[in-house]
Order: sequence, then C-alpha cells, then structure tokens
Amino acid sequence: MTVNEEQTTISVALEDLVREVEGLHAGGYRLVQIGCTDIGGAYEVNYSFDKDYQFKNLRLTVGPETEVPSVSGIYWGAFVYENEMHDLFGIPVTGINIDFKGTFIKTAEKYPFSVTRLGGDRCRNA
Amino acid sequence: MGIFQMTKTVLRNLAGGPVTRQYPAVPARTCPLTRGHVTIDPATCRSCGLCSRRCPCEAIRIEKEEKVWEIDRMRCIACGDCVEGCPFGSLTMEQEYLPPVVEHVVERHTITYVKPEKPEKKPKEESAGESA
Amino acid sequence: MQTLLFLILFPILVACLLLFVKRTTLRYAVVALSALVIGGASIYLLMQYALEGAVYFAAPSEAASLAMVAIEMGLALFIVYMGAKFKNYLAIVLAVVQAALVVYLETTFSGNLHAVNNLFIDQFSIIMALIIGIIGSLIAVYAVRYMETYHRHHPEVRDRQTMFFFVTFAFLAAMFGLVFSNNLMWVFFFWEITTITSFLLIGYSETEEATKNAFLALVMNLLGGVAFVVALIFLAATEPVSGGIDLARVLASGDAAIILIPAALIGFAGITKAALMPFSSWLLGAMVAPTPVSALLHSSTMVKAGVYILVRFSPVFAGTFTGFSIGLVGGVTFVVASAIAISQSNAKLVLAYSTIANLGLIAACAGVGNYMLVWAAILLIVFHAVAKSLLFLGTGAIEHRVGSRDIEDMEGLIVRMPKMAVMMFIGIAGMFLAPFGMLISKWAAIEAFVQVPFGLVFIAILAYGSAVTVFFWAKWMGKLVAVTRETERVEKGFFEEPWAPLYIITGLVIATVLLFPVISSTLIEPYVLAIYGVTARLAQANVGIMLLMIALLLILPVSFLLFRRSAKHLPAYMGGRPATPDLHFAGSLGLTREVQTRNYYLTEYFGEAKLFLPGAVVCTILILASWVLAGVAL
Amino acid sequence: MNWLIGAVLFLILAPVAGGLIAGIDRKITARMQGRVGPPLLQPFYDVGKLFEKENVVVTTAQNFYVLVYLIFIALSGALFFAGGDLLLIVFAFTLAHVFLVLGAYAVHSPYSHIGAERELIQLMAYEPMVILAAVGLYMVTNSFYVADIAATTVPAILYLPGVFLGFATILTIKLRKSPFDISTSHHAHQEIVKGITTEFSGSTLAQVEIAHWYENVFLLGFVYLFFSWNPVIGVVAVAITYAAEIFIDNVTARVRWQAALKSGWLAAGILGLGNLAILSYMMLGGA
Amino acid sequence: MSTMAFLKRSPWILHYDASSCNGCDIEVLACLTPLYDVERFGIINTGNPKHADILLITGGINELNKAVVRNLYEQMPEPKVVVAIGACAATGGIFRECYNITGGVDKVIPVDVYVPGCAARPEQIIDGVVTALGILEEKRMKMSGAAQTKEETRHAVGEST
Amino acid sequence: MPERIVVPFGPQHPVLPEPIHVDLVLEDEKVVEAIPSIGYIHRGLEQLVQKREYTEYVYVAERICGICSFMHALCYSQGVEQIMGIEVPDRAKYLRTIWSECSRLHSHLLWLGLFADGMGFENLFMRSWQLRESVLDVLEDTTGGRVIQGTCKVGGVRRDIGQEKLDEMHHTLDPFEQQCRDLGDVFLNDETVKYRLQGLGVIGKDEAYALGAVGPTARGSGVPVDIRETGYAAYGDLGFKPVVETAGDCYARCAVRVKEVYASIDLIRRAIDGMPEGPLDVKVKGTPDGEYFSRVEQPRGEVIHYLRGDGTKHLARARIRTPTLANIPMLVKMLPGAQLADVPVVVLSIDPCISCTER
Repeated sequence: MTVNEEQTTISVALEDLVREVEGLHAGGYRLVQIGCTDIGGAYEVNYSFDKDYQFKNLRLTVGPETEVPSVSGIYWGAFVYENEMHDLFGIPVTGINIDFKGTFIKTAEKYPFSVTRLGGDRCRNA
Repeated sequence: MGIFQMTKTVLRNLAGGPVTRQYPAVPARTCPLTRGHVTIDPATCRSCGLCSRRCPCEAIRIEKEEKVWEIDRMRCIACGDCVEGCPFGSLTMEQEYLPPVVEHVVERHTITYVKPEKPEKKPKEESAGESA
Repeated sequence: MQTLLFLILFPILVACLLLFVKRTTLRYAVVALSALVIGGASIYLLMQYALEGAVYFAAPSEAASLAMVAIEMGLALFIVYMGAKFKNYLAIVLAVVQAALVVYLETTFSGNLHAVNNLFIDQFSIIMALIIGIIGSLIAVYAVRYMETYHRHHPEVRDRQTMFFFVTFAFLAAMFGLVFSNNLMWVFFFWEITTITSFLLIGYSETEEATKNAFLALVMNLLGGVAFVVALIFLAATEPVSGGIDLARVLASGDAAIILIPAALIGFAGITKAALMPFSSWLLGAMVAPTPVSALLHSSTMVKAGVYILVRFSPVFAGTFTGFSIGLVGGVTFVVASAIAISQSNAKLVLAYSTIANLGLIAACAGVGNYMLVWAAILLIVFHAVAKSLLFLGTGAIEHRVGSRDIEDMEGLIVRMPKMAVMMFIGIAGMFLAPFGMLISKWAAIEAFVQVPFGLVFIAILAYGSAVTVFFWAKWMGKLVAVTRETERVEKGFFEEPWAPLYIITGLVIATVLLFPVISSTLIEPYVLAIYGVTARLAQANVGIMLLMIALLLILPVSFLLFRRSAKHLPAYMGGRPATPDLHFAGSLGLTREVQTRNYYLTEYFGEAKLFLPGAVVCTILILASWVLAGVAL
Repeated sequence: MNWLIGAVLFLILAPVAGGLIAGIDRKITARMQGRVGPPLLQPFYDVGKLFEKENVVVTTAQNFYVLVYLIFIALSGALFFAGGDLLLIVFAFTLAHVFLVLGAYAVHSPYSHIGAERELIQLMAYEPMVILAAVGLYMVTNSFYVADIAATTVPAILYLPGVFLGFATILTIKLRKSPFDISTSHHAHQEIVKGITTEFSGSTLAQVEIAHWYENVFLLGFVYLFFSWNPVIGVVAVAITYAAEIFIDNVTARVRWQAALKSGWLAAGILGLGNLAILSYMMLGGA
Repeated sequence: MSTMAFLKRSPWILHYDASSCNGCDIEVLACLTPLYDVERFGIINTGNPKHADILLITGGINELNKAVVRNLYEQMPEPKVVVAIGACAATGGIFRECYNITGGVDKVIPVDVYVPGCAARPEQIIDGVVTALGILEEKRMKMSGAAQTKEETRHAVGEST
Repeated sequence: MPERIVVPFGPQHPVLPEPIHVDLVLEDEKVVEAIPSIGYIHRGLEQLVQKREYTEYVYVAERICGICSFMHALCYSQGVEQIMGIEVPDRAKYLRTIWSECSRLHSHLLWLGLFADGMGFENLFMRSWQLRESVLDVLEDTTGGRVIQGTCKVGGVRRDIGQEKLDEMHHTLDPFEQQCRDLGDVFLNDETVKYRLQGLGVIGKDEAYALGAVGPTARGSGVPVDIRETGYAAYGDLGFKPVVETAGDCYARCAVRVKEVYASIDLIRRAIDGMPEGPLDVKVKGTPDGEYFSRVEQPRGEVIHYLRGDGTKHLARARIRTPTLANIPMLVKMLPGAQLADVPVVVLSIDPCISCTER
C-alpha cells in the first residue's frame, strides 16, 4: 500500500443526517468535502470529515428528487459543496446559507451528472 | 526591517545586467527530455494503431487501408504516451517546439512501410497488455 | 440720496402691495416688474455714485430713529410671543435682554446717539446694493413660480405665500438699509429685521423641524444681536474717542485700542450672522426652508451682511491679534466646513457647507484685514453671491423636476436636463475652477497672506481648504456630466418662466468673470485705495491669461462637432461581462445587478460627527480669545 | 519676448523630452527588474500606434474632456516656461486635471468612475504641498513669477529642504508612480483595471499620454526651481530626483488611498509647513 | 493616414483565460518576466480590452466564457488580432469531449494565429505574437484604406446634403 | 443608508490571472458585500473518467491545473494504486517527493509573484518569477515539461533522475535558497508590503477550522493541518513538520508560503540525500475495483480525489475536491470590510486556483 490511512465510512439515513453531522461537529471534526456519486438511479452522497488525520465518512443514499437538508447551518462553508451538488447532480438541497440558485457552476447542459436530468429547481428553498 | 528591502535586489540587477534570454536571437532553451513534438518515421510504422488508441486526446488517427497516419497538432498535448507505446520505435519525441500557424490543418503522413516477408507480431501483443 | 431712499422704501411698498395679491400670475407680474425697477435702480445707483467715492447724507434722523426703536420693541414682543407659543425660552430671554439693552442705550446715552450722517454710499455699498438689487430680485422672481410648484408638491404645507413675499421684499429693503446706513443704530435695526425675516422664512413650512431650526437660527442671531447692542453701548459710552455710533467716524477713530472692543463684539455679531463655526448649525438647519429662501437669505445676501460688517471693520482689525483670531475663526471654519462638505450628499447641505466655508474665508480675509485681503474679500463676496445663488436656484429647479436634491440623483443630468446641467456646471466651475471668480480671490488671498506676519497659518488653511474644495465640487460636477444611457429627458414641460432668472444669473456668472478686471478697477480698487491708501490689483499679464483660459473654455466645446462623426460607440468595460447599455449585468447568486457609481463621501474621515465638534471648540476658543485680546489691547 | 520663446519651446520640445524621459524611465525600470526593457523610443511608438487605432468611445463627450485636459496641461506648462505666476499655473493645472476627471466621469463606467474618484483624492493629496512649494519659493525669492524665481541667485534648496522633500513626495503621486499610483498606473495590473483611463482608447489615450509628458516636463521644471541658482547643479538635481522616483517606484508596493492622502497631507503639514515656519521665523528674526 | 507602422512596434496584449488549465496561462505571464521580457518588443499586458491590440486566449471555450470572449473581442478597437494559445484554445485539446467545452476559440470569434503546445512555451507564445504582428499590420493597411474610402464617400454625401 | 457602489469584478481582470467573478458592493472603497461566483473554467473533466482508461486519465488529472499538475497526477495515481493494492517502489516515492516539492516551489514562487503584483509591487513580481524560472528549468531537465510534467503514472514514475543531475541539483540548492531568502525578506520585512498585508482579512484559528480551510490558508490562521504529515510518498521517511503562523491575516498566509519555500528546499535536499536505488515502477495489471479518498497536500492545501472503480478499465467516478474550493468560504468571510484596493490581495491570499476549483 502506498498510504497507510484509516478511512471509515458510516451509512446514514436521511433523517439522521443533520444529527450525525452535528455530532461530528461537536466532536471537533472539520468538514473536508461533500461529494456525490451516481450509483445507478440513485445518488450516494459522501460527507467527509477529518480530525487529526482521522478520515471519517458519512454516506447518505438518496433517490433522485429527494430533498436533502443543508448542513451549512452547522458547517458554514458547506455551501460550496451543496451548491455544487445541486448544479451538477440536480439534487435539491434545502436551506443553504448562500444559495447561488443554480448559478454556482453554470453548465452547458443542466445537471450533467444527474441520473434523471430533471434536477431540483422546482423544489428548492420554497 | 525597513522600507527599502528591495534595494539589494535592485542594485544587483542594475549591476549584473539583464538575465533575459534573447529569444528569438538566441534559440529556445531545451534539454534532452524536452517534449517538443512527435514525429513519425513512415518507413517503420506498421499501422498497428496503438498510438491512436493510447492517445489521451485522440490527436492521432490512422487509416490502415489508405496507409495514412494523421496527427492534429492542435490537439496533441505532447505527453509522449504514443512514443512510449509504439512497439516499433516509429515515433520519436523531438525537442523542438512547433511554430504557430495561421490556419488549423491536420498533418498527414503516408505510411511507406512495406511488409517484410516474415511478419513478427509477438512483441506488439506483449506491450499492449491492456487491450481488452 | 433719493436713489438710496427709493431702494430702501420701494421694496417695502411692494411688500405691502404683495400682501393683497393672491393670484400667482398677478403676483408674478408685480414681482417681475418691481424686480426690474429695483434692479434698474441699483444699476442707476452704480452709474450715479461709482466714480464718486464715499458720499454721506444727512437723512432725517429723529423720527426715523424713534420709529426704529418702536419697531424693535414690537419685534421683541413678537419674539416673546413666538417663544412662548413654541416654548423656546432661550429666545425669550435673549429678546428681552436685547430689548432691555436697547432701552438702556436709548435712555442712558440718548445724547450720544446722533450720527452726523445717517446714510452713505461708497463703492463697497454699491457692490452690495447690486448684489441685493439684481440677484436678490431675480431670486424673488424665481420664487413666485417656485412657491406655486412647492405647494403643489407639498399639499400639507399651509399656503402663506402672501406672507412669504411680504417678508421677502421687506428683507430686500432691510438689506439695502443695512448697507447704506452710516448710523450704527440703523445698521443694528436693519440687522435685526434680517434676523426676523430669516426666522419667519425658515419656519415657513410650519413643520416641527422647520420651527425648531427657525428658533435655532433666531437664538444664534439674537446672540449676535446682543453683542451688537453691547458694542453700541460701549461706543456710545466712549463717544469722544470712538466716534460714537457714526460708522465713518468710528472707522476713522484715532484710538484703535478703544474701538477694538466694540469691533470685536460687532465682529462676533458678524460671525453669528455669517454662520461661522460654532454657529454654523443654524445655516444648515435653515436648509429646510424653500430653496429660494436658501438662495436669497442663506447664501447670497443675508449671510453676506455678516461678512459685510466684518469687511467694514477690517481696517480696525488689521494688524491686531483680535483681528487675527477672528480671521482664524473664519479660517478654521473654511477648512472644516469644506471638509465636512465632502461627506454630504444632499445638494443643499453641500451648498450650505460651502457657503459657510466661503463666508469663513471672507471672514479670514477681513479679520487679518490687509489691503490685498480686503480686495480679495470683496471679490469673494461678489463671485460667491452670483455663483451660489445660481447653484441654489438650479438645485431647486432640479429638485422639482427630478424629485430629489440628492447629488447622486443628479447623475446623468447632462442627458436628462442638458441646459440645467450646463448652468449647474458653470455655477460649480465658478466656485472652484481656475479662470472663474472664487479662485482668483483665493489666489489673491494666498499672495496677500504671504506678506502678513503669521500669514503662514492662513496659507496652510487655504492650501488644505482649497484641496478639499476641489474634491467635493469636482465629484458633484462628475455626477452631472456622466453620460447615462437610456434615461429620458425631463427638461421640458415644467414651469417655463423660472428659467429666465437662471439664464440671467448664469450670464452674470460668466459676465463677472469676464468683467472682473472692470469690477475690480471701478469699484473694489477705489474703495480699498480710499481706505488704505494702497490697493491690490492683478497683473495685466495674468488677467490676459485668465481671459485666454475663459476664451478657450468657451471655444473648445466646438470640438464636439469633430468627434460626433468618426467615433464608434462601444459599451463600457465591465470586466468582460456582456454589458447592456444601462449597465446591468448577471451577478452572483443568479441576480441581475445594475452597476452603481456613487461618489465617495469618506464619512469615516470627513464626517460631520468627526469634524464639527473639534472645529466648533477651536472657533469658540478663538472667539473668546478675540475678546480677551481686545481687552488686553485696551 | 523671452517669455514667448519659452512657451513656444515648451510646447514643441516638451513632448519630445517627456517621451524620452518616459523611455529612459522604462528602460531603467526594466534594468532594475533584471530585464532588457523596451527600446528607448518605445513611448513614441506607443503613442504613434494609438493614433493609428480606431476611434472608439463610450460617449463622444469623453474626447472633448480629454482634449481640454491636454490643452490646459500644455497651456499651464507653457505659462510655466514663459515665466508666469506660479500660483496661476498651479490652478490652471488643477483645472486641467479636473477635466480629465470629468472625462472619466462622463463615460459612466464602473472602473472609470472609481479611477476618477481616486484621481480626485490624489488631487486633494498633492494640492496643499504644491501651493506650499510655490509659497516657499516666494518666501525665498520674493516673487511668484517663475521668471524671477529661475533668475534668482539664492540657493533656494538650502532654505527649503523640507519643502523640497515634501514636493518630492507628492511628485511620486504626480508621476503616477508606486506607491501612490492609485488612480491609474503605468503597470498593467491594478485592481481598477486602468482606472481613470479605462475607457479612453486610441487617439484619446494618446492625448492623455502626451499630456502626461507635458506634465512631467513641467514637474521637473518645478524641481529645477529649487536649484535654479546654478543651472548645472539644477539639471543634475532634476536627474537625480527623477532617478530616485524610479527607484522608489521599484522598491515599494502600491498603498491604499488612505495612505496616499495621508502621505500627501503629512508631507505638506510636516515637511512643508515646518520648513516654512522655520523660514518665516528666521526672516522675522532677521528683519 | 500615416504610413508609419507603429502598430508593429507597440502591440499591447490582452490576455484572457478561457477555461485553460493554467498551464498556458502562466506561461503567458511568464513571458512578461525577466527571462523572456516581451517588453523588448514593446509588448505590454494591458488587461483592458479598450487598450489592447492582440487578444491572447488560453483554454477552450466553455458555456460561461462564450459571452465573455465575445464581449472582450468586441471591446477591442480595430485593428485587432486574436491568438489562440495552446491545444485547448485551438481545438479544446484534451477537454474537447467534456460536456461544458464548446471547443476552440474559433467557435466564438475569428482566430488569426494558433499556437500549438500543451502547455505552450513562452518562446512559442512570443512566436505567436510575432506572427500576429504581421497580420495586425495587414489589417491596419486594410483599415486605413477602408477609412479613406469611407471618408471620401462621407465627403461626397456631406456635399450633397 | 450610505451610498453604495456596485462594481462587477472580473471575470476578465488584469489582477486576476484566472477568471473569477465577484460582485462588489462598496461604500466609498470599503467592501460591504462580496459574493464570488465561479464557473468560467468549469470543463466537466470529472466525467472524462468514463471515457478514458484509468491509466490514461492521469494525463487528464495532470491538466486539472497547470500549476499543481504534478500533485494532481500523484493524488490520482496514489488513489488508483490504493484501490488496486499496488506498492510503489521506494525510488519512485522519493522521486515523486522531489517533483512534488519542486512543484510546490514553483507554485509558491508563482503565487508570491502574483501576490506582489496584486499589491502593485511590480519589481517583486518580476523577481519572484525570475527565481521560479530556475525551478522550471530543473523540472524541464528532469521531466521534459515546464509546467505539465507528465511523469507520474499509476504504479510509479515514468522517468528517473540520474545521479549526476541529482548532484547538480543538490549543488544549486544552496545559492537558490539564498536567493529565495532574499526574496522572502522583502515579503516579510518590507514596510510597504507589511502595510498592505498586516491586519487584512483576519480569520482566527477556530473560525478557519470551522470553515474547513486547508493548506497555507488554514496554517496562516494557526490550524496545523498538512496532509504531508500522513506520510504519503516519501514524507513519512523524511520527517515533516508543517509551517504554521497564528496571526490569520494576509501577512501570515504570505509568511507561511515564504517559509514553505524554505522548507521545500530543505525537503528536496533531504530527499536527494536519502534517494534509494531501485526500480521506478511496478507493472500494473488488472482493473481497479473499489473506492478510495486519496489525499495529497498541494501547494494550496489538501486535495482529495475520490476514486471509485467498478472492475472495468474505466473508473466509475472521480470526484476531485480541490483546496481552493474548500477555501472559498474563507474568502467570502474575508472580503467584507476590506478596501477595494485590498480585494485582489485578499482574493490572492487564499491562492485561488480556479481551474482546479472548477475542474
């Protein structure tokens, strides 16, 4: 192995997400990234955290069109990732502190990574 | 401390004269490894197409029937992958950089390789291990 | 003398007449006609006495003086009534004190209250009369239509236009009286009249703010009035040496030390009237009044009474520390008010601060009082009156048209109201640019201050003061000339007639610049020469150069014709963002934003909150110092 | 007719001299940065090029303001070399600059606007010191006329070292050199693009450039006045002053406008006024 | 009017990074620095389209950049030349197939010179600019010719009206 | 309400080498609101992973950014190696370290130059870039490319540095370090530079940590996060301590980078000294199946390549989180309150690499 690093991944349900993230925040973790992967008809959203080089991952699996609550209330800087999630994957994220309304990354075709190519414009931040 | 920290450098520059490389009066600096541009020896190319397949930006195109080897210089990123991958050593990486052009044209080479009597195909298969 | 009396009495007649005129058109006719008469009379005055030097007239004294005292008492009662009505007890106290002092003066020194000549005229008075007669009456003409529109825009304000025009013309009469009087008692009487008129006109709209500001102005001016009476008492008491209440004799008095104290007190009165620091707040508050009032009372004429008296007394101040500190009050006011003007975006407040600043500068010149400075001071009075009235009237016209007196809302005026913009441009240029008037005076002042001991202080004040002046005027000008796109023209269709006064005053601004060598040589220089025995004048070559500059400025706009043809128009640079002509762009967060170009106000550094208090404190100290120094000199 | 010769010579020669100075400036700057730098005549090529370009405007009015700017800069420079009244010249200069600023306002573009505001701040920063310098020269030579000041036998610099230093400080502003090149800069990279000249292009920009040459020659003429009792020393001092400005340009970062204003005013207040106060004290004492 | 070609001696450049990977981008900047010092040729990086003669574009055109590049090109006064630097600017290069890349610069504005390379070296960029100078001069000649005829027609029209 | 100026800042702007756009709302010159928007360099190259074979994708990874080119290739290669369980030879690890640090040197010097340029200090810009050229010469001599090295690959490296060249590099390091220190002195001690940088864009340690800042931006605020401490490549052998400053202002961020230049020179020196003999690469067989979050410390901070293979020769997903993306929240927090003149300085102080950010 090139690198010796423990990486733990914990699956988390949508309704538990905010609580879990709060727990990590309280535990002194920093938000490393939020990233999505298309796993065929659904999205896998990875919330990665780090504390003293301990890499921890919360894994959320959501279907298309499912609204995901924003964690930007806990980690202020999360808005970049969440806007990106919306703009590239079309996942509707609700309650982002700085909402670019789909203009964070403007693409020629909308939601290029979306499984449905529908996107979540209509259900965002009602 | 001080307001004129840069003085030393300024004086040194004034005394030492400019460091400018007088390009184009002096040719560009190159070194043996410099990746300038790819050339083909049409006499040794066996049209295997490996270079074309490896090329990450599809700059190379081969037409086996017409014996044509084409390279779009405006796509080529001079990574040298084709050179490394060529089993026959037909491709070489030259150090010279290409001059600018006013028109975008694709460079064509006619392959002049003539098949010898005894074809050796083994080594090619070996190096192209990932073909699947 | 008939002309003088006519100029004092005719406006009163008109004023009374206007009390009974209710229709705007008729009022317009009356006002325009009397303006013509008053203006004509003041020009006739010029032709009559310009070459004469000082001429004194023994006008009827007894009856007039008695009437004046009676009116003064009446006014005091009026103030007491108003003070009681609006619960402003300070005003009552001051009015009572003043009345008591007048009574004391009348009863104790009645024998000493006779001037040899009650009226007089000299070149300085002519200048003042021209300002009052021409500019004042033009403003009155402008006011007729303005007030009509004003009431249309402010239906909540009670229509008291008859009172308004009565007071306006009474004021003109008082101003004429003030500059023609050789009897200081008379001067004081007219002085008080202007105070009252100002009080009435500031409070015109009867809002809470207007009333408050009116009383502020009243209190501060009464304060000066009290000082004036004290000075009169002092003069009367020392009549054999000081010359009593005869202005000419006072100024010619042999014992400079004696008259220094009354001079300092009258100087103080001048400071309050000219709204120098720390009394500048009343003038700022006065900006709630309708714009013609601001133009007439609070920039071109009434406040000039304050500096008029200072300039009159400047031979007394010359070379004394008292004068120096009064001059410093002006100097500090100049620099501080100019600096605060940077932080203002309300056009009228900018004009008010600039007025205060310029009055300060005039006071500085008068206080130091050497012959060149007096020359410069009178020149400043002339140029300031012309340019500032234009600016005020222009602001009023713009406000009615654009709906705002904020400088930022005047953006692109050159597109929306081109004629108005050009007039404003000329007015502003008159305030600070090179070949125009104010700058000539500043320049002369610098040359003069170099030769005065400790003049360096004033040079520093001028150097910094004119620097900040350039800043706030130029940025205003910049707003006017910004060529905004896709804005509609709003010049036409509004009231037609008031343009006439604006055109005339614009013409006057240019005329004074072109003719200032003539004004200087026929009016100012003889006056200075008569007082000091020497006079200042600009070098012939420099005059030529300035005329050349003016000529260039008049000719160069022709070059517009050259450019109109060949140029290709492109939108403004917006960082590569596709720009619409009205400067909208797609901003972050999916919003469409519009480029906003706003002037800098540097409130953090030049704000009122930051500068007013220190300026006021310094000026208060300097005023107190001027009294102490006058006392010491005695 | 001496004055006429001075003025005409200025009008003709100043652009040449100014362009050459700019060329030398760029060359020396390049050398200080270890580069070869442009040819000596590069400023002339640039201006020539600009005249060859298409005339592009945002609003036609901008050309008018810039033309007035150029004419008044040239006029006030000519007045200077004609030996005119220094104060009048200073005011004429202000007038010229106000027109440049108005040109920038007229185009109504964001960067131009900010450039204009900053130019006014600069104007506000250097104006007091310029006036004090004129007054200082008057105190030494008893005349505001350039002709008299230039003809003096008094070594003004000995009486006015503070004023000279103060003037050198604001000279940095006037020459648009770092650290005070806040409204527009010779260097390409600035947060307000090209500031006041952002929207000027082609021949209009060329006019701004020529005006700048005129101005530089005038400013160096002003510097010369401090040394005018000895022409040789004067010319050398002017050269050294300019070289020092180039040096300063190369060893400092650009400051914010606050510092520019503060520097200008402090230079005037401490160096200028301090010097003049001492001088007037000496003169009072002497008299 | 003038027959002197100052344009060739004083080409001012405007550089815009249209979704380049920074490779060519920093090489353009490197040209300004002591080792290459393009100011030798009178080149100044103006950063302002209104002042520029040569537009250097690195990188392929993406969705957002289209309008920007077009705007910059429009804002430059004639005569002007566009130099596409690097493989991406010429054709989109390795990113050609990306969903957000439209292709080379010539998809949006006319390109006069293509500089190959990934990343193009400073020397190549200098060569590119030098090539551009020739084209710039041609355009200037054409322009002054056109201007003259335009002027003549205008005079003719002016007289008739 | 005070008067507000609204200015579009960018995408094309002379102080911004890369297109980023900020809507600036100013009061006088004080920034009261600044919202950046990006997307001018978004190419969508993450999706290319489905079109390029996993060994070829390294060329794309290199071109995520021309400044951190080598680090991206390294991060990608390490990720694939991790998924496939490949152990890279030691010499390759050391070579990777040397090139990484050379890249860091050239990136930091480049940044210092741009930063100086942002402050209007032209000469300092020239000097920084002049020094950077000597790093580029070394890179070209050893890899064949000035800015895009093309030398890292899955399984090792493509080229070796001969002993002769290593010795030569070692010799030139001392004078080079001296030159860098002279340069660093100007950045750290010059009064005008200090005036521009100190107290500007201050973010405290806790806030920086909470905002998820990485790299020198975080270390300037006293957050000692540096992925090199995890010991990838040869960092584990060489021993490594991150450079940390505590002031949290632009000056501190600048100081971190200046000191990292010195640290990088030292690391290169030690890597040359400890260079082991051995092969350059191992043969890569099979296809990646699995996932990994590969982390590498770029000049700008921690970069993450999340790679996921599904057993084909194309990866299923490559998600690249670049340091600048993580630092944008810092930027948004830093801008309000600064002066307009400081905007480029503040923006540059996070060392934005937009082409990384937007991929």
